[in-house]
Amino acid sequence: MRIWKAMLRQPSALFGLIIVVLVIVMAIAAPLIAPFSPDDQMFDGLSMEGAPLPPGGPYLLGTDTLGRDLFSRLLFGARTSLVIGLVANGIAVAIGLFIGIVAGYIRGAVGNLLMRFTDLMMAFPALLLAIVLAALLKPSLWIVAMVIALVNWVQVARIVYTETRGLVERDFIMAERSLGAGHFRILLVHILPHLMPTAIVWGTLGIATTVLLEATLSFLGIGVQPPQPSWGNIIFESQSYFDTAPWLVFIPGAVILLTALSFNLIGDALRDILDPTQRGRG
Amino acid sequence: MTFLILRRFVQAALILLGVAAITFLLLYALPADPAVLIAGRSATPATVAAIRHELGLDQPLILQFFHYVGGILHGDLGRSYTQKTAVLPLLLARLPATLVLMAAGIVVEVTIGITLGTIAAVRRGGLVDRLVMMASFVGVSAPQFVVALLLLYVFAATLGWFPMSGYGTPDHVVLPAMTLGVLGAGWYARMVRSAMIDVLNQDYVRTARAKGLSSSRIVFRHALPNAILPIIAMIGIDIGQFMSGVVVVEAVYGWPGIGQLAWQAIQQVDIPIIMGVTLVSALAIVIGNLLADIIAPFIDPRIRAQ
Amino acid sequence: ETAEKGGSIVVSFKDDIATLDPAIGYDWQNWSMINAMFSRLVDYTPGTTELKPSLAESYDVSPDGKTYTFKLRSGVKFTNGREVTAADVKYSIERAVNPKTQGPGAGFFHSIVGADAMTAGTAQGLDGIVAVDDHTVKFTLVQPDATFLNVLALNFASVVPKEAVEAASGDFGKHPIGSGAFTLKEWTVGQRLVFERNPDYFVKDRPHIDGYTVELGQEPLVALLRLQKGEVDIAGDGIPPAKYLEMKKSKDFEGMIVDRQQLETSYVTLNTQVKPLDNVKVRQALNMAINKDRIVRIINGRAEPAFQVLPPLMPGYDKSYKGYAYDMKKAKALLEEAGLKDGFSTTLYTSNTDPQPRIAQAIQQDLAAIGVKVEIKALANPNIIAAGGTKGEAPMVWSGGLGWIADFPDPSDFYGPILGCGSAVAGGWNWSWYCNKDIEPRAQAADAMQLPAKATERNEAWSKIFTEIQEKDAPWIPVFNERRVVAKAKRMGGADQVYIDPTRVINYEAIFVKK
Amino acid sequence: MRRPEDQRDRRHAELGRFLLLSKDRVRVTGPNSAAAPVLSVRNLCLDARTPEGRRRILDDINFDLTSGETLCIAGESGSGKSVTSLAIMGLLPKASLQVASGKILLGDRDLLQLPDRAMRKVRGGDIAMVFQEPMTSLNPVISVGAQLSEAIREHQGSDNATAETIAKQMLDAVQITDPARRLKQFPHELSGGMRQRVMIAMALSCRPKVLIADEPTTALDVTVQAQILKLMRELKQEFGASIILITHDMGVVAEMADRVVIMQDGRIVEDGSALAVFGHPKEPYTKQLLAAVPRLGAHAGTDTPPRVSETKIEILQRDRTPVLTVSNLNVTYGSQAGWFFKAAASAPAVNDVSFDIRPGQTLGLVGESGSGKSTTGKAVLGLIPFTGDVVINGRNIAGLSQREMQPVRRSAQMIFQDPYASLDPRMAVGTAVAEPMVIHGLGGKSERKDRVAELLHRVGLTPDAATRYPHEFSGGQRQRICIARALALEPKLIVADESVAALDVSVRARVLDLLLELQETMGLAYLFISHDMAVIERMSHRVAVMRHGRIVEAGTRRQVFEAPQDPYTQALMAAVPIPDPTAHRRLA
Ligand SMILES: Nc1ncnc2c1ncn2[C@@H]1O[C@H](COP(=O)(O)OP(=O)(O)OP(=O)(O)O)[C@@H](O)[C@H]1O
Ligand SMILES: Nc1ncnc2c1ncn2[C@@H]1O[C@H](COP(=O)(O)OP(=O)(O)OP(=O)(O)O)[C@@H](O)[C@H]1O
Ligand SMILES: [Mg+2]
Ligand SMILES: [Mg+2]
Repeated sequence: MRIWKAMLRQPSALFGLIIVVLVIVMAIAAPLIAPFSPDDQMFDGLSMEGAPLPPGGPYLLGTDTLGRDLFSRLLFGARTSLVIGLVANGIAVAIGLFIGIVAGYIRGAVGNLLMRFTDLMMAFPALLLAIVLAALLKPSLWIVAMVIALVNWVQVARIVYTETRGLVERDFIMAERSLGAGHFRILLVHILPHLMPTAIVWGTLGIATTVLLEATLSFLGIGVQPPQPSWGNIIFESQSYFDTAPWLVFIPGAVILLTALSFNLIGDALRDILDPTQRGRG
Repeated sequence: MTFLILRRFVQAALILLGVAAITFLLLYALPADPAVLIAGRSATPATVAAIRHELGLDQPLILQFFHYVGGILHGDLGRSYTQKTAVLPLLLARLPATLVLMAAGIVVEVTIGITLGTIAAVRRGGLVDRLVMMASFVGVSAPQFVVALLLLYVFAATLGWFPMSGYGTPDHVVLPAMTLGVLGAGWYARMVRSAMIDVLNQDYVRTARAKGLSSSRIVFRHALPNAILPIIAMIGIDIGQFMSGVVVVEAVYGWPGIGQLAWQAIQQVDIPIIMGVTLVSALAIVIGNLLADIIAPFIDPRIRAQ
Repeated sequence: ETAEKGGSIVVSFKDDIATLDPAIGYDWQNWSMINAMFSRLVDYTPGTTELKPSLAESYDVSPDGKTYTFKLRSGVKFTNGREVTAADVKYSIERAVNPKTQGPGAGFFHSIVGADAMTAGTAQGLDGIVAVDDHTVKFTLVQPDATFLNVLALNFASVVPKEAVEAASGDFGKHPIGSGAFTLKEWTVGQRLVFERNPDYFVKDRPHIDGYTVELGQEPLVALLRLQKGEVDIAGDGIPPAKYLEMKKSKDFEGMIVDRQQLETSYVTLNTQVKPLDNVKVRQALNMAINKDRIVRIINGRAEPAFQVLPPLMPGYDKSYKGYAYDMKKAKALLEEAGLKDGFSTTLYTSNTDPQPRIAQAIQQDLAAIGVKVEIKALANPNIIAAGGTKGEAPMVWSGGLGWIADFPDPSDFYGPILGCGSAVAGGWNWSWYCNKDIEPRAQAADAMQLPAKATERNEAWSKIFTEIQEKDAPWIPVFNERRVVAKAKRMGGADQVYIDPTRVINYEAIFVKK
Repeated sequence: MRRPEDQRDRRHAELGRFLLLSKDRVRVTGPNSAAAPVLSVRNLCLDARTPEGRRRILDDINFDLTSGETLCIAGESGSGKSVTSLAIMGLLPKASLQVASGKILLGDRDLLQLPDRAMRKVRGGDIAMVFQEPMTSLNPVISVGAQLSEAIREHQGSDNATAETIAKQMLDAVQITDPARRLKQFPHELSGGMRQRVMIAMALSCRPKVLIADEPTTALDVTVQAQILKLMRELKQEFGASIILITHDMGVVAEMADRVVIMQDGRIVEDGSALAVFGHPKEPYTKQLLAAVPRLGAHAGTDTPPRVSETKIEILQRDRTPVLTVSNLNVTYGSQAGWFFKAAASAPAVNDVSFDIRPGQTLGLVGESGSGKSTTGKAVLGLIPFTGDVVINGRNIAGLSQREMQPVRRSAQMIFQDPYASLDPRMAVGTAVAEPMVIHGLGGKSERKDRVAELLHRVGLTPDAATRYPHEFSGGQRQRICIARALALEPKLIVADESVAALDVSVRARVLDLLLELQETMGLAYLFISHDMAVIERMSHRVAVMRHGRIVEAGTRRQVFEAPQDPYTQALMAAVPIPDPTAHRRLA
């Protein structure tokens, strides 16, 4: 409740909140809002020579190179991209947090092993992993989300590890130990909250990159498979049209940017609100 | 210190071996038979079998892996399936270009990132801060291919300030490095900003102000070196991220680096080249991290003491 | 327009040149470069499909069609200075067949006596090739082969000097030496190749240009920009769909676009061994469900809709054959007859480079209209080749991006490797897994018909074979015959067909620079 | 500690050279009240901007500083001492603090009106400042020499070589050995005392007219404090600067001050000469302040601390078994095993220490900074790896796992040296105090709430403190929060590490009384670590003196304080400042 109130007080957070809610509502209500079916390659959706149509007319935001309505595709694409952006990125941050915390807290052989594994994953070209998984697994939305999570947790783990190491050295952790607090209590009640800013930053900042990574994977054949739209693959499918049909690149680009920005604004606000040490400071 | 470095080297070697093993296993798990690809469509099954034998693909996987690792120890990374030539010279011929590009990209990324991040931190909460953070956001969210082409259209094709493609002169580096750097700059700007805000609140910055130093000196001499420490570790981590960006940028700007080689090899399942590129990039990442570890003590004497 | 001499040009490509070894190179970039660096016994007149003696002065074919005797031109030299002899011819073809070379062309020479033994590793040479003397070489075939001269005109039959191959110790592809129109002067890996005219080339007045530089790693969109600025003379990768219309309409590009038919058909393979595609009614229904006009529009009209296996330029193409017209009602009726009133689900594999996934989506939509739910798998080419060549794996494969461009202008090239029983094996390229025991002997008979005497008869035979396959069994959905598009600078001279040569993509020997 | 006379002379000679180098001669004068003030603060009012609106922090502050004078500002924690000095320096955090009205005159210039550029010249040039925390006030990545010469170059326009020479002379002037080497060292390589001297050297290097020192010795132990104070006195003579010294240690005030300003709640309550204020305090607050000052020797002649409550349980007679027995304790830092190679072991921080504490008793542990006091305390509670035996309540904790330690922890608690660092900054104070009870499963939710309120009350905090966060408290309040937390489990033994160091005298007296009362009513045993001899004297039954990781002297309070045997103990005693301005005159 306090969080909501605090959030609503900040104009930028409010703006972010409105956009995010709007996007989510539009994604859920896509079938009701969309003027056309997102997969319908309409006969009059292309010019006689086969060029996509610019925004205006019956197609609000124009059509793509197959004559599909861009607006409808963006609406349905929001479903895919939100799942990717939130779930995949969320899982990545969660894995990173888990491994980073455990490795940073435990030390010793287990911690070392975990960190060496992280190093190994970091040295491993992520794209290659994705491609191989692409060929081995049957691409679907959830597989894609999993692949992204598997590829993206590494940096989070690394940073969380460093931070945890620093936190463990701090006096209040020793104070907790002197009170008799168990490992779980220390990890959950005292270390985790301190990692929230990092988690929030990576969680929100990562949304845009994750959405684009999904597009790259689509391009490699592991993304969500056509014709299912996602914001990323809408851009990727048409990226070479960026000067002949700029709306195909820049409109979805702007949508990704705006959404990611909104999440970020919320994240920034949340970080401040959740941080009691900022209370009463300038 | 020597101990530490020695230990890092052993670790690095183990990591490389691990990367090699995983890549090897993954690649051979792929449902694509190199022999079929090589033999071409006019081939009979007998030809395919003969080629498979020539490549040693009929041996058990573990044996193939030992052969491969044995080869590496002798500086032999195998022969490309499609180019029918040794992989190592291919990599070596292209490596300098990629290194130049990555170095330039990192310089751009770090310079822009640090500059913007510092400005934003100093002007925290103000209009400039907001603008910089917005810009960093655009950088983070922009698809690289589009950025590359945009820069190319504007600065090379239209304005003619830079050559459109190629490699060799400093002029050639500018646009690719910018493309590569713009994206990362957004990340760095954010990180530098928060690190900088943190540092500017430190007691020693207050001390510096009490000495009557100019604000530029306070920011650059006193605050920046402290804020930059976490950034250096980040650069080490970042090299891995860079590798995938390199593929796109090299493709657009006709940059003769290993990114293009990797891309083509992946398209053709040229396993020896993929292995080679993987190892080289893993090596780059490991060295990057090692460098970050080595540079850090030069900036922070406290680390030096340990 | 008469050819002028002199001038150097710049050609751009995106992908690296893998090799210049004629026994190995088999992609459409190095194909024309290798062709222009080496010479063969016979060759095509530039821009046409007419064969003529080249390194050979003349040749004889025995009446049973099993023995070919070639007389070599004398005084032809490799660029290392040594004269080309009959032994070099024997060596070169043996090298192409030898599994140790790992070349993709070995299969073409299967009709030469001893080829099978060499493939199997039981023989080190080809008994069927004999160097009678320095300037005479004799080929003996297992059976008559109408396409044999075409095979000898392939790059794989190029003559190479043994000593240079051995000196390069496995790297001949990077240090090639031939006796063709050009020599390789410089190769900077990943950046450029510089070719220079061969002053001793045995064909008079060829080549026209002094040399050409191949610049690599050029993104096609960028290559076009550079072409516009005069930095590039030929954009080798053609015009990406995104730019095609714009350039076609723009005055600036007048005379810079070469747009021609090639020996190509793009199609969907229907796996005859996978349910329910094993039912011919279903395959016919699918054939009728595709709106090819619309698909052609999606690629901006750069193709003609196709209804049969052979492309129009190919001998044996049946002008009168109409194939399966677009007719959804009939398609639905056929499905109902096959007991699939409610349609079915299946998978379509496609290459993952633009515009292939888009075309696959268009096909997907057309099939959805008759109740067939198609899942698309967009993968890298090797994965598709692997899936297509695995029994029972890929129900449908869209050939775009891996399409069948004929190696030589003979209809048999469209049968054996992609529709014949011999290629319906694991790792083969017959992804329809089509094998018709009735057609097989007829195809063999047609192949054995000797050229040029029985040319018309042979073409008719092939024509019947292909239309029958399509009419009765419909293992493919032919979708369109794509035209090739190349962008060249205004100063480039030469007829369109030397830029899109039916057998060698760009004919570097024949192009020239206008003064 | 004292340097041989000839070295002293050489130092003076060098100083003389340095003074010759300077542009204008220094006037060596004593306090001169007749002269015009160097610095005057006139009607200074200051507001803090808070979400709830403006809050007055400083209310009508007026004082003058005359040339060559030492003005001490004393007062309770949070009374506005630091803020005043920051206002003079123009270093107020603009976002949260704002001058509402008033003037700060340096000569005839109003510092509050000066443009930024001119103000920069004043900072460091005319007025220099030494901050409270020597540990964090130097830039960790810049060498000492660079930090010193930077200010010199900035204000005197000297070239690099000259600046370095001056820097070296300044280090010498503040009695740092081997200045040439020190210049190249980094702050972390120096001890706290040395860092504070570097800070002073830095402040004096441009010969400011005014030197502001905000609690320059609070973080240092007594022997070092004595040296620093002496140094400041000497330097004032040599450089002729006026000094504003902020401190809450009345002993320091008495030793240093020419004039004293007492602050309370953002107001000046008393202002007068040191002799007058100490001798005849006018205000009740001042009187209270002075009364609360512990004096060394005040409890001479008794064996036990003075009683503060009526209800004393006679544990001493009933139960003689010690709550804590430590034998042959050794702690070595940095001996963690590496992954491939064993890291080299360093010298032990605690070396063969043995002692015991009985119920209801206090063992006072004193010693210089870094002597291993805190380390001993932590090891005793099993918080860091150690060798030897530690028996708490009859149970040997050597080698126990965290889980096995759990029941032991109920009976032994620690109050850490740095109260701010030992509180989770993201946990509300009420939750933090209740935490030990949650961990040990004591009481229900409402019971715990009541208990928290009670504990907070006992340590003198208002109930609303429970919902606030650590950063919203002053240092002294945080210390009390830690004490409340340690008491929550009603332990038998408390390790109190410098638990009153951050408290101003009046609060300190209250807290000490609280601790004593708890001891008397609950039979608590304390391991009481402090560097303040007066506090140790007041609290302890027995005293142990540590140096370099070893206990050099131990015995009853009387033995140690009245007849110290070890020379180091004697030095400690001598260094304690005496809160009586008449006393220090003899030193000068
Ligand atoms: N940045 C700030 N924002 C708001 N209030 C502040 C700020 N800094 C200090 N204060 C308030 O100003 C008052 C005076 O603080 P100041 O630091 O001057 O105390 P002090 O006398 O130096 O105490 P101590 O002896 O504990 O150092 C306190 O009530 C404090 O809460
Ligand atoms: N975590 C640590 N790692 C390594 N060395 C340490 C650590 N903590 C303390 N030391 C070293 O151990 C020695 C004893 O330190 P300790 O903190 O016990 O001193 P102390 O007597 O409490 O001093 P102070 O009065 O300054 O608090 C010092 O030399 C210190 O440098
Ligand atoms: Mg203060
Ligand atoms: Mg201590």
